[in-house]
Amino acid sequence: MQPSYVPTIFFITESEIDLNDLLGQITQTSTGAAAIFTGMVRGVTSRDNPHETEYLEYEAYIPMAEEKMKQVADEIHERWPVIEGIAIVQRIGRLYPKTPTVLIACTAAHRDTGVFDAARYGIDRLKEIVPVWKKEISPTGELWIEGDYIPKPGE
Amino acid sequence: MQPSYVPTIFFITESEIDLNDLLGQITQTSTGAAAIFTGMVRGVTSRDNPHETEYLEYEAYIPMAEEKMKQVADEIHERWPVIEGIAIVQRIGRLYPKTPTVLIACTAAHRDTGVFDAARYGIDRLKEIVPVWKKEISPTGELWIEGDYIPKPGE
Amino acid sequence: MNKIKLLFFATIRDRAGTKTLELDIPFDLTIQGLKDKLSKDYPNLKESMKSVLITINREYAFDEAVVPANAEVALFPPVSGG
Amino acid sequence: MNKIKLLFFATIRDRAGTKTLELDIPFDLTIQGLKDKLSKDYPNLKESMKSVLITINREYAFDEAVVPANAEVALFPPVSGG
Repeated sequence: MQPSYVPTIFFITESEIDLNDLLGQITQTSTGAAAIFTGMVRGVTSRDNPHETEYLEYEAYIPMAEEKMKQVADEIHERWPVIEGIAIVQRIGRLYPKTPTVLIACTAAHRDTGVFDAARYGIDRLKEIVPVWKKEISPTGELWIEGDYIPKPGE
Repeated sequence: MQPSYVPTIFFITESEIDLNDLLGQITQTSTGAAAIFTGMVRGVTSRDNPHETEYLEYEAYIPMAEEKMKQVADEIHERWPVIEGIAIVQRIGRLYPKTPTVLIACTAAHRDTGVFDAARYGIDRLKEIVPVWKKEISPTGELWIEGDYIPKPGE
Repeated sequence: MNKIKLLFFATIRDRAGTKTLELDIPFDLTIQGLKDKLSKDYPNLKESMKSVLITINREYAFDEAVVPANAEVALFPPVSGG
Repeated sequence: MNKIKLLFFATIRDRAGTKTLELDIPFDLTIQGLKDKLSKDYPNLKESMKSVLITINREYAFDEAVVPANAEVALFPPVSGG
């Protein structure tokens, strides 16, 4: 059954991401389960090209990023109509290792409703279409990290 | 590559579950992704037997519950050796609708490492073998909620 | 006699009317034997013994297991945490 | 002439040396035409025009699209947030 009201939160911020607060905002009386994804800055990367990171510098095309975050939330809700609440937050600015940089949280009445898949879909889509970029500052220099997804018409 | 040190947190508590704090405790320098599950008390349930809940009263066989939470963490680590940190927390006592009652969080270097599946496995296993029970207090009376899993020898 | 400690939880505790019980049992008593004894001595628990989970020293135990010396034995319904 | 606003981000901004640019373009200019014009007028951007993503009024736009009046046009590399 589709909930009548779906709290949807999406914003770019320079402040700390408060998981307790965001979870509270997307919890309804009918909510029994939440799946939350957060990404953090890695100080040490082992896979692919092993390296160290001093910090990441994030920037966003803010108004479009917030519109595309809303689109990701709409896509989640369309694919998983039982989702009761969605929060999508991207932090920008200079962010050091171990700092949470992004959060996707989805709530539902029960845990076997696709709530994990919905959160997974959310972070994958954010990394495809939300205009945010990061520059990596390492002991050996600076490097813009570029994605590889080319949005299709209508995305 | 298996991380050399795996922060593992597991406890029964009567206090609020602090997601920010727990996430921080299982984040290492090599961590880039976290999947977190939380369960909350539903005030209104629509599925199966629709009803309202005033509050739930949780109790645990505490020392065994904490041993079994450690076992769940060990099982997660055995199945997903790339997991870098695990937190498993069950809150007990009188808990009202919208309150988080349980948390399972798993961290890894990257999000495509099974970190979502690991968290999902963790909550499923907790509901099978960790000795915690809840009594539901509704406008029409009290009812112990019973699970249906019978542990096998060695579990 | 083997002095053991029983712990009851949830519905089982409600029916037993107590959280704990100290019991003297023969050294060769199995879990099945313990269940039979409890059903006989505490009629309120008889119905519960059909679906009860039992642990010995915090590990799940089954009918054929012999209760060891000074064991902590817990009896409870299938768990429902989360 | 159609006065549009260009926004540059990440590597494209670094190469352009500016965050924004106001530009007068013909009313029938397409995204492809805009890329050609920028490659010609700003040689630093020529290489970037091969893999650039472009949005018109915050929606992804493609080579054949005609740039509408007073458009906000952004140019950036594939996104890498998270």
